[in-house]
Amino acid sequence: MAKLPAGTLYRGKVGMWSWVLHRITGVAIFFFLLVHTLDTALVRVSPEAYDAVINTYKTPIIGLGELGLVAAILFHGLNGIRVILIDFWRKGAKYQNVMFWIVVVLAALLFIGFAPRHLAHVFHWNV
Amino acid sequence: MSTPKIHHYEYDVVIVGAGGAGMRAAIEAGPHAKTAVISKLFPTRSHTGAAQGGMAAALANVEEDSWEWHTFDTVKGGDYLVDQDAAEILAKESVQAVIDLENMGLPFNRTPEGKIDQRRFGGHTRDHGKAPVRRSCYAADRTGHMILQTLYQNCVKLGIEFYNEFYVLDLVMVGEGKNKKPSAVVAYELATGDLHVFAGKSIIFATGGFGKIFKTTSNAHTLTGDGVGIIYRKGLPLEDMEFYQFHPTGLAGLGILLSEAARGEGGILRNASGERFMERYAPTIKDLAPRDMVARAMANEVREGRGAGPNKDYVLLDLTHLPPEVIDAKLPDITEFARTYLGVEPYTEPVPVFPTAHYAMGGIPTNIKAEVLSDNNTVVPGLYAAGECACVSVHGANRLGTNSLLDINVFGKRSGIYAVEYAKTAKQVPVPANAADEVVAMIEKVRNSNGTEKVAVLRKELQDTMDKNAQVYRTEDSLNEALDKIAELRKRYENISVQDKGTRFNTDLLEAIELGFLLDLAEVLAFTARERRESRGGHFREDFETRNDKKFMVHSMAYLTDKKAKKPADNIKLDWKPVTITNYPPMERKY
Amino acid sequence: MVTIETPRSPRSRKGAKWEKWGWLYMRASGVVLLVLIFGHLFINLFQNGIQAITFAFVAGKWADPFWKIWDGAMLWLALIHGTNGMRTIANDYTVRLGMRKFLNVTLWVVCFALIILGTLVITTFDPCSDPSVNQIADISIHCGK
Amino acid sequence: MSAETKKIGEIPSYKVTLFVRRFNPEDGQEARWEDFDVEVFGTDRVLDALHKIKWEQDGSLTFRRSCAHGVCGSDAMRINGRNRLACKTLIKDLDMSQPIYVEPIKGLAVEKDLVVDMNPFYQAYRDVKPFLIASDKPAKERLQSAEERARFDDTTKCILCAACTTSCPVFWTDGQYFGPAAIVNAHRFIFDSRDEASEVRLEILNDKEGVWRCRTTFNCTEACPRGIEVTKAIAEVKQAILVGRR
Ligand SMILES: Cc1cc2nc3c(=O)[nH]c(=O)nc-3n(C[C@H](O)[C@H](O)[C@H](O)COP(=O)(O)OP(=O)(O)OC[C@H]3O[C@@H](n4cnc5c(N)ncnc54)[C@H](O)[C@@H]3O)c2cc1C
Ligand code: HEM
Ligand code: SF4
Ligand code: F3S
Ligand code: FES
Repeated sequence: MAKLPAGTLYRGKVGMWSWVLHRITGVAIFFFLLVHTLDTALVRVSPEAYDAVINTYKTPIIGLGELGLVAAILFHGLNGIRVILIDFWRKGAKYQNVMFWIVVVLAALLFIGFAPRHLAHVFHWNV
Repeated sequence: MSTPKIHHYEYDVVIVGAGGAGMRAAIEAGPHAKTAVISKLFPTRSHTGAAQGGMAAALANVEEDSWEWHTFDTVKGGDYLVDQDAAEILAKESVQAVIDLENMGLPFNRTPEGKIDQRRFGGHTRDHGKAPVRRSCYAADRTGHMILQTLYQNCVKLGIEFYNEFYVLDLVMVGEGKNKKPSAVVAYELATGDLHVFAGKSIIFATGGFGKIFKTTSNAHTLTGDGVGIIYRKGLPLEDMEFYQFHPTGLAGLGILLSEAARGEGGILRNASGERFMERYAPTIKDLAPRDMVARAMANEVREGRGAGPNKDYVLLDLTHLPPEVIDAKLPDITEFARTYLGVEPYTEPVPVFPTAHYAMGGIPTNIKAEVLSDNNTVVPGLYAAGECACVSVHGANRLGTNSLLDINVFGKRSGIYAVEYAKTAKQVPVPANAADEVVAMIEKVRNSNGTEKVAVLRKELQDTMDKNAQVYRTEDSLNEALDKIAELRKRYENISVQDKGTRFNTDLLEAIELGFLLDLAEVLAFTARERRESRGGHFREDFETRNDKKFMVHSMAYLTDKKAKKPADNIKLDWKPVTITNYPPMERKY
Repeated sequence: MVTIETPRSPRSRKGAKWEKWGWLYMRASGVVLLVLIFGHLFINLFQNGIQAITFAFVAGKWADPFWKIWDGAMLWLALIHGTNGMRTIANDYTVRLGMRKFLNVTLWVVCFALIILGTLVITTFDPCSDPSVNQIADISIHCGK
Repeated sequence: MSAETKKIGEIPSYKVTLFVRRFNPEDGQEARWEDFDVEVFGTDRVLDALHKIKWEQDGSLTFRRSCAHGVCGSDAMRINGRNRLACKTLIKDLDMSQPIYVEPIKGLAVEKDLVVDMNPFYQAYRDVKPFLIASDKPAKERLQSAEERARFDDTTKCILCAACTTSCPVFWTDGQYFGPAAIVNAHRFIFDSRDEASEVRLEILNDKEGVWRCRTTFNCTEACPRGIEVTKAIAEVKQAILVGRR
């Protein structure tokens, strides 16, 4: 019988890898959002419950995780705009490549602006 | 080895080949009769799709033109070996053929008024040779691609039944002598190795050309002349096989075609010193002279040491004076070929070119109803042929550019119409019980072959000898050399080996079978070329440099006989057939 | 490697053509979410920082209806956006129809459960109702005490 | 090559290694890689190398090909991880210090070696009604301005090679997706001013397996040997569904 091909990795370019990243970041944000909705709901349970849970977030490990989350959101959000431009702007397809690098640079700049401050918060540095 | 499974079908019209001619026939036949199209390739893979330049029709959309002028050009271009009744039909029906395609959706380039645009092409002139005329209808430089796509699209629309990747290997004929009638074709299914017997009241052959007998060719790997070979093996004649067209502008060394449209749009051929040498050979229409003249002129430049390049073995096609916008709009694909395959930028550099084997003027003889002939005038009832595999003969000794796409549409359509007409009244000729036996034997013999010769080696030696001995310049000696070589290859062909013994997608097996057809056709070509001791159109004999109308104003008709060949080509019987002349008495061909 | 659904089985043309609306929604919500989420992150994590997030902080924010609407919109838009995105992904990587159905149903159930929960939390949240709030100085301002 | 047949001066020759993904339904083995060493010339294409293997080393190596210059669409395959036509990929343009990997296009069932079952692909093409639908019966040609003609020029170039569809990550996981090639061929008619059935085709592509499935990954555009701006064409079809043909 006919066989299905075993795969090696397809060597797509920017378009494909940006989509892979968009997907991964989307999933990550989704799962965070589920948790985040639940933990925020604790405000209705009691302030103590809420603060107790939130305090467990204030450890360095979760803090670093949050850093990742922010990076994911930055990329996902900005790349989402790129995708929207490809869909709706006549020249979008032509400039998709350039736009990807703009997304990367913008996300990186925002991240660089954010990261030190966040780390300072997490590790109680005085800024 | 077990014998393959055999399947049976019954149709009114069976069409072999899904190129331009086959599908044009299917579009006529499909709605009126139970029709099957059998093709060794998926339809849109057919080589019609490679055609670039255009399709001739005297639409007179951009300048004055008439079908009579077109007829004259066709006759003259064919060096008067054209059957003029057929040429008249070709020219007259060309207008409708183009309109048909447009109405089916073909995206022709347009004039500012929105009509079909036309451009110049070699040998097409106004008022019997006064000046070049814009007669070629085109869709950028992918006219053939658009024709093939449009025809397939319309076949999809009509729900035509296709059997793709089915190799027809035999035609079943029943009866004796003049009463022989076609009954079925036998096809080998690539995917499974099964055999399929298609009974048909009418059977149309539209299997295209056989350029693969040459090494340097614009033709596809799959153009191995199976259909022509099958007909020949049935004892039916082949007409004008010595006339094979060499297209002037193949990419040097590769054979990939750069359309004549390049010259139609103003491209100029130059030799090593930059001279526009065509001015010497055809002072009035220069680079737009018919292909045989240009090809010979190029070969001559190279022979006399004026070739360009390190080995002085090609000439140059100069497009650098054309504005890049024109190149992009009108010749995008072929300039892309030059970039991809030779790394040459046509905007700024001339492109190395040399003649390439391109088109078979000869083939299966038919009349103007596309009916196949079993001798000079007897029709085989129910058997039709159209397209490059057929010889009506509208191309005579040399085909004009853009007349083939026209041919496949006009005579493809005709074959469909007349095949249906015949199938409406005729009875199916009963298919003999042993219909597939010959093919079974052939396949099993090749599959089980365990000799010492390699198919690819034999094929290469065949192609080399044909390029060397039967190309633009031919002599008695060179053709004898070719015939001797072919006889030797035939012997060695008995001792081949096929490595793939399987039943599924066994292309190894099919390449071996295709080589058999190539050998047959190369032999007929070399033989008829030897016997035609004159020069005419695409056939140029250095030992007989002029046209000899007294002796050779006739078509050659070659038959395979049962005789055991003691000498090379001994088993070919040669006959001659008069040319039909209506309005244009033969004259000297000058441009 | 995943094996793919045999593509020869005919495409089903039945059913409403939701896909277009889903596609449009992803884009429309995406643009709005960009503003909402980036704003949210800026205020919560950048200006205040994770250490400053406490019940009091939330209560303080939600004392202002503007932030209630902001966060409510974010909740709805993001959950539906995310769930629809997850649905696409599930459709891509599931082979069996049953599995696909199961995942889709699960996703939407979770999505709507959370939306209802979240909405209830936001709409019914009254920072002053909780007695302990009165001990937090800056909120008690809002509670009019 | 003998001296007299050498055409473009001295063509340098190289030794390269090809890893070819082999599969034969008749030998009961799993698909596997097999390597071949071949001598190639500077102007050779991957197709030439495959031919050399088939003709000189292993006759059972199976692949489709016909025109050998990129116009028939027979020989789309995955060369060094990307969909390419073997006849349009010059070996010298690849990194020759590394082996060249050749495998079948992805997402369609492999029949043998590099040959895949193209039927689902053709079916998707036929499903979009890829033919002119017009009710008028003009005596001559229908008029069409050069601008109207230019509107769909790009998508008329398609040779149905399937390089695009089988490079699409969505198609790999969801074989029901119409795929870029079908959309390209629908586009060719949707934007043809002579056609009257663009609504019908748009409705077909508004399907759950239609244009909305595209995630703008651009693999199709990068794979298309005819240089068709596939993703752009898909975007135009999406727009046409949303706000009508323009
Ligand atoms: C590069 C190139 C450019 C050209 N440019 C022009 C041009 O600009 N203008 C012009 O007028 N002409 C041009 N020509 C010539 C013209 O394109 C061809 O002569 C014409 O297309 C032939 O059409 P056809 O239908 O006869 O054959 P093809 O299109 O070759 O089709 C042959 C069909 O037969 C099938 N077949 C073959 N053998 C078998 C078998 N054993 N069993 C089953 N099926 C079989 C094949 O699958 C195929 O479907 C050009 C030719 C070439 C090569
Ligand atoms: C910050 C603003 C956001 C923007 C601009 C945005 C934009 C987009 C866009 C345009 C798409 C569609 C992609 C496509 O069709 O190819 C998308 C997909 C997706 N988004 Fe978002 N999004 C944002 C936030 C979020 C959030 C908060 C989540 C999580 C809850 C999320 C999860 C997803 C998921 C899971 C997908 C599907 C990915 C896929 O199919 O590959 N997004 N996003
Ligand atoms: S769009 Fe391009 S890649 Fe896709 S089938 Fe057509 S020619 Fe091939
Ligand atoms: S690769 Fe696929 S996802 Fe869209 S852009 Fe091309 S169809
Ligand atoms: S062989 Fe025709 S496209 Fe490659």
